[in-house]
Amino acid sequence: MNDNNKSITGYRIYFIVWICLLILTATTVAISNLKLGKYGALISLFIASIKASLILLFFMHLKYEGFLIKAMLLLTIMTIAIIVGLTFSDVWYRH
Amino acid sequence: MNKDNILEEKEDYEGSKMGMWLFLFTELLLFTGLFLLYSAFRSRYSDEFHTGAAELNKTMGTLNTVLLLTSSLTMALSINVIKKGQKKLSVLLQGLTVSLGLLFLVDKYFEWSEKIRHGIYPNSAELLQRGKGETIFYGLYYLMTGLHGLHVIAGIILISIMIIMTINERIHREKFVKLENAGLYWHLVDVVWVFLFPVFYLIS
Amino acid sequence: MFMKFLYKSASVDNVMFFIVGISVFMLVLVTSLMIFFLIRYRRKKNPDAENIEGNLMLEIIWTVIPTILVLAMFYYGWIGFRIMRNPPKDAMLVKVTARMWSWSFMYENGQKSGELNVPLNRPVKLIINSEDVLHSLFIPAFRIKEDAVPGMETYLWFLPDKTGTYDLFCTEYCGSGHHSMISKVIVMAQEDFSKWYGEKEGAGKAQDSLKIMENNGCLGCHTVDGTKRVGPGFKGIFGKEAEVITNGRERKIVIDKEYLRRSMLDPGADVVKGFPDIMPSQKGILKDEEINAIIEYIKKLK
Amino acid sequence: MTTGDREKSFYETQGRHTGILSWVLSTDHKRIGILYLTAMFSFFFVAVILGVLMRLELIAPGRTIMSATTYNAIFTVHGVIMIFLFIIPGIPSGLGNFLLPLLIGARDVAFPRINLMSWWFYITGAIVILVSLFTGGGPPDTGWTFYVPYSIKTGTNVTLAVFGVFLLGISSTLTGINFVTTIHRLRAPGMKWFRMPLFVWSLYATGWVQILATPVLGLTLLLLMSERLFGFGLFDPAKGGDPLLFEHLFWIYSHPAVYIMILPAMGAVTEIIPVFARRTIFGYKAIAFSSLAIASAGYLVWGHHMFTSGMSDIARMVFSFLTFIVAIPSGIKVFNWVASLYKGSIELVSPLLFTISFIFLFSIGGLTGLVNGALATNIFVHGTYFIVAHFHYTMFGGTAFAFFAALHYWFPKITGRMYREALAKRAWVILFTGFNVLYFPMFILGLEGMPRRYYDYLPRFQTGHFISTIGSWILATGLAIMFYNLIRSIFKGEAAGSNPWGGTTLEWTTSSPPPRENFKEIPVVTGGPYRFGKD
Ligand code: HEA
Ligand code: HEA
Ligand code: HEC
Ligand code: CUA
Ligand SMILES: [Cu+2]
Repeated sequence: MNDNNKSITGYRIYFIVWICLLILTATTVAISNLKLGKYGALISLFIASIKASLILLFFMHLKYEGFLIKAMLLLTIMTIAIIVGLTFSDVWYRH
Repeated sequence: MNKDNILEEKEDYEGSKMGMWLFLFTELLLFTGLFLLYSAFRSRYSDEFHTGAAELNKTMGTLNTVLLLTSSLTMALSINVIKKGQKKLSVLLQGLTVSLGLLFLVDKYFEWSEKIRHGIYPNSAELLQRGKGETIFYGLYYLMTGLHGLHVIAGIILISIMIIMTINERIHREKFVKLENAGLYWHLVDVVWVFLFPVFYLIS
Repeated sequence: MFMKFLYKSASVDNVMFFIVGISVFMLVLVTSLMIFFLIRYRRKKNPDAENIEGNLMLEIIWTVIPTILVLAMFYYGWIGFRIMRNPPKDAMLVKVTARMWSWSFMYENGQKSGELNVPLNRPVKLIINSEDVLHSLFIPAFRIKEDAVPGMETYLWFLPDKTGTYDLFCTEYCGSGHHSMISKVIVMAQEDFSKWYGEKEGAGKAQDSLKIMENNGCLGCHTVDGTKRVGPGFKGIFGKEAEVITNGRERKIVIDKEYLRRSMLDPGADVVKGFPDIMPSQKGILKDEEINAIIEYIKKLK
Repeated sequence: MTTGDREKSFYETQGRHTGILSWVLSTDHKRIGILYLTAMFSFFFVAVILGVLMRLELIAPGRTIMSATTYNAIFTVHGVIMIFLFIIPGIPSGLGNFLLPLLIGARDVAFPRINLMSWWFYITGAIVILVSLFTGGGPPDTGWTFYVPYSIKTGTNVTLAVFGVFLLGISSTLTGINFVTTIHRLRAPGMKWFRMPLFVWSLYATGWVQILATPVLGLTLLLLMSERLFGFGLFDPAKGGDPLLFEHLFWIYSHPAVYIMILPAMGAVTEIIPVFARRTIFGYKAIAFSSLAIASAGYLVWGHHMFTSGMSDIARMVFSFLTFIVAIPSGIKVFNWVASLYKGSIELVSPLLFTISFIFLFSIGGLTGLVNGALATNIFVHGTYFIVAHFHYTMFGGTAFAFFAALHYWFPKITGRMYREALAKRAWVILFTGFNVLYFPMFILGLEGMPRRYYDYLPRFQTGHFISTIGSWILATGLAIMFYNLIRSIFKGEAAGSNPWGGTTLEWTTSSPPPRENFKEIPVVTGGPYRFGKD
């Protein structure tokens, strides 16, 4: 098992990611206080996606994974998008 | 030598991780169902969802976010550390993760019990009297944070087992895929929370 | 103004013939080829097989042709469906209420009936709702169907273009009486219909209590002869003591006017022991006089 | 059996435990496969009896042998057992478990202990469902679809039954994870993706459906349970909920689930055809890709179960369109199977007989699926016996016939013995006849307007119901003969040798029954799976 250790991520990057996450949290809370209405929700979801990606990429080492796992994750996300999208073809257009 | 065991002994590092990821995907889809319901109802009762969200305690929600994010950090570090053979430090970091998880639950407990004290719980008279949108909002609130809470509990148990295994040297610098997998699980719980937080606390 | 015999149902039938026609052709093709190969290339006759790995041309053919066929099927199905979803403006409106296990049809003048009476050649639009669980209104003769969903209005329309009596079924499972949630569509000549319509109009108020219960579906679950169905029988219950479950706790009450009224308006408040809490609330459905009439009626049932 | 130095089969290698424990605690994929098969057929037997009872009740209008409540409970339990306990775990968990590692030249699946765990989830779920029949408010009476609000309101024991199904869902998910990982990680050296037997491809596609669809079912059932226990109101219109969302969630799983049922069945017959035609399969890649296509398109069409539910018209149109897309890869498979018989050297023995009838019956089921999928006609046939006929043709005529084909085909590998061919053929004739007599009249009944889930019916439907009931008896006879033949041969059949059919896939290179670790030495693969004759 020699090739396992290659994915040791530096301590520094972890702390940087952590601080970014905290900053993003603070930002999203601050923005929510501005009461931007509809856009507020979009912005906070956008920020949440960034946070989730940070966690996935660094804490969960996705950045260092092979193509396979990434492709699988993509498949999952696409499935989720399809499920949500098709359901909304009903929810939004019901008379 | 019992024959049953031969096959279990050899460990496939990539395989175990792939299995874990696949498992995480199932978790994602589990929560997808709930987020789907949330968004469908939100598009129907957007005003009520706003009033509902305004009543949730944003400070406590933020605190919980910070707790979980930090626990993710300690979890990630504990794996780094074990790869370098620093067993004690790893146990400490895992212990920290568990403690932060427990704090999260304590916070959640206060949040829920305050709501319940105000008569807001599923099917309560107070809630029904407030009307449909808020009934649904709080229904989803309890379901989604509840299911997430169950995952936090599961994660805490899992990591506690990892602590024991690390102490017993069943996880060590050469063999840590179990710890990594536990970590993946814990981070996923965090990812879910990252979405739950704005969706319930920040939309007012 | 509308065309021929069973206009809309004909459009469904055309789609059906189209799809079934193609399907039968495909089935016959596949099956006869299979049988032919089985016979022609049986081991006795053909001891040496030939390894054919595939043929791109064939793959393309049997991808493209079925694709065209199914797209045509989709298209015809959709066209037929569009007709079904666009009721003519002049359609007669009938409000349909589904409940365990009966139908109630309400006309524009407020008249209620347990059967659907419609005049010949006038399009009918049904606006469907449910009081309790899912049901589905199905009239095979006119090829139409739509679910009755509580808390949501759905609709259907059809053109009754031949007099007669047709079946009307519930096709969404709704409990033990699902199979008996059957009614009739009676298509009558315009004169007959006007007579029926006018006659009932005057009689609206003077309906007797039994009729009220029939029209509101009470008798789907209750009886007046003392036997139990899904709900308790009404015979001789007035003045008796009964065990009910209130907020999860058992208690004893005496059946009086107030209790009966509550049973109808808020059936979940006191649930008779041994019965499920499934009775639909009659709030906003039964008028006060009607409730009183029913209570009087139950009182007299000895 | 031949020589003394023959390797001990996995039956003779007990492992850590002895007696019954050597089975229920074994991590050997072959033992687990057999555990599944045994359990599954026991439940199948129960559900079959229920099916026959239903038919008996329906032989004439009015009450024949049972009350309406009993009838409703019976069709619910029949549906739940057939779907969740028999046909979904059927080929993947049962046969797949036994065969997957053998087919790819591995010693076991990737996670043997999780494999055992998923059997335990399966059996616990099954027991919970059985317990739910006799406790609480009696057997659930909602139909296998558990539609709200009825399933929330009814006093019967829905909560427990649903919990049982939830456990089965976990079992199915774990199997999916296990299989996907196994196929990625444990293929024998040299077995590239396009050298895998096509059964493995179909198991791979199925595995993904199990992973990505089953959790949604799990959630749906959790929600149903919590509605019953706490009354959140998400599906209760009085509290602002929406019953249609339940239907969406339910079918988001349950439509892909029908492809969990059919894909492995298609895979199994794809193994059988080349062996008895003595030639390679026609269009290997087309068949492999169509498995993936069916699996992925399967996610796009769930709304076709809701065309009359009050869903938006746009959604109905979209879903109808997408439904037709799934038909295309199924068609590709059918045509390639037929073409694989061309210029073969065909020996028509029982596995192939079942395979041919599978293609025929599945085509009928699938083609009537097109009638269901077109909007105008769906409005007419939804909720009638036409649907009942459609899904029995696909599930029983399709999956179960393929399953029977596979059982006959791999019987010598699993047991080391041979069944009686003549008897198998006779059973097939009766089964096939009975099947069509039983289910074909249902198409006609449906077109006449007979609604499904009806305990009683109008006298004008009687002829069809009567013929159908007679059919159920013929079918029962056929099944009884078939099982008699198989069960008897487990003990009394002649020894079969390791490769009685002359198969070319890896499972035939090891002894029958295989030894504990499948292969003395892991084989090295140098070419495609179906190489007969010259090359
Ligand atoms: C094994 C299970 C299985 C399979 C494989 C299928 C396959 C298909 N099903 Fe079926 N279905 C069920 C099991 C299955 N179904 C069940 C259990 C229900 C009812 C659930 C309930 O309500 O209780 C149901 C219900 C159901 C409905 C809902 C009906 C309703 O309630 O209103 C619809 C509607 O579109 C449908 C469509 C299809 C289609 C288009 C396919 C396609 O995948 C079929 C594709 C196959 C072919 C087309 C045949 C082979 C092809 C050829 C021979 C080539 C030539 C053909 C062409 C011209 C393309 N099915
Ligand atoms: C794989 C799936 C499967 C299978 C194989 C069957 C098999 C049968 N089903 Fe099916 N059925 C369903 C799945 C299945 N069913 C589902 C999902 C529903 C919907 C439920 C709902 O609406 O919710 C349904 C509904 C359904 C209905 C409609 C009920 C209604 O709407 O009112 C009917 C009615 O006739 C019926 C009949 C039968 C019959 C007679 C059989 C027969 O094939 C059984 C015949 C077999 C035998 C008689 C064999 C006897 C065998 C022996 C004696 C041999 C011994 C065996 C061993 C030793 C192991 N079923
Ligand atoms: C779906 C079935 C159903 C329908 C329709 C229904 N009921 Fe009921 N009813 C019940 C059940 C079950 C109970 C017993 C449980 C309860 O008290 O809620 C009941 C109880 C009652 C009681 C109390 C009886 C007692 O013994 O205490 C009265 C009065 C009553 N119903 C009147 C009516 C009237 C009037 C209607 C029609 C307008 C009606 N019900 C329609 C199912 C039904
Ligand atoms: Cu109403 Cu079925
Ligand atoms: Cu489907």
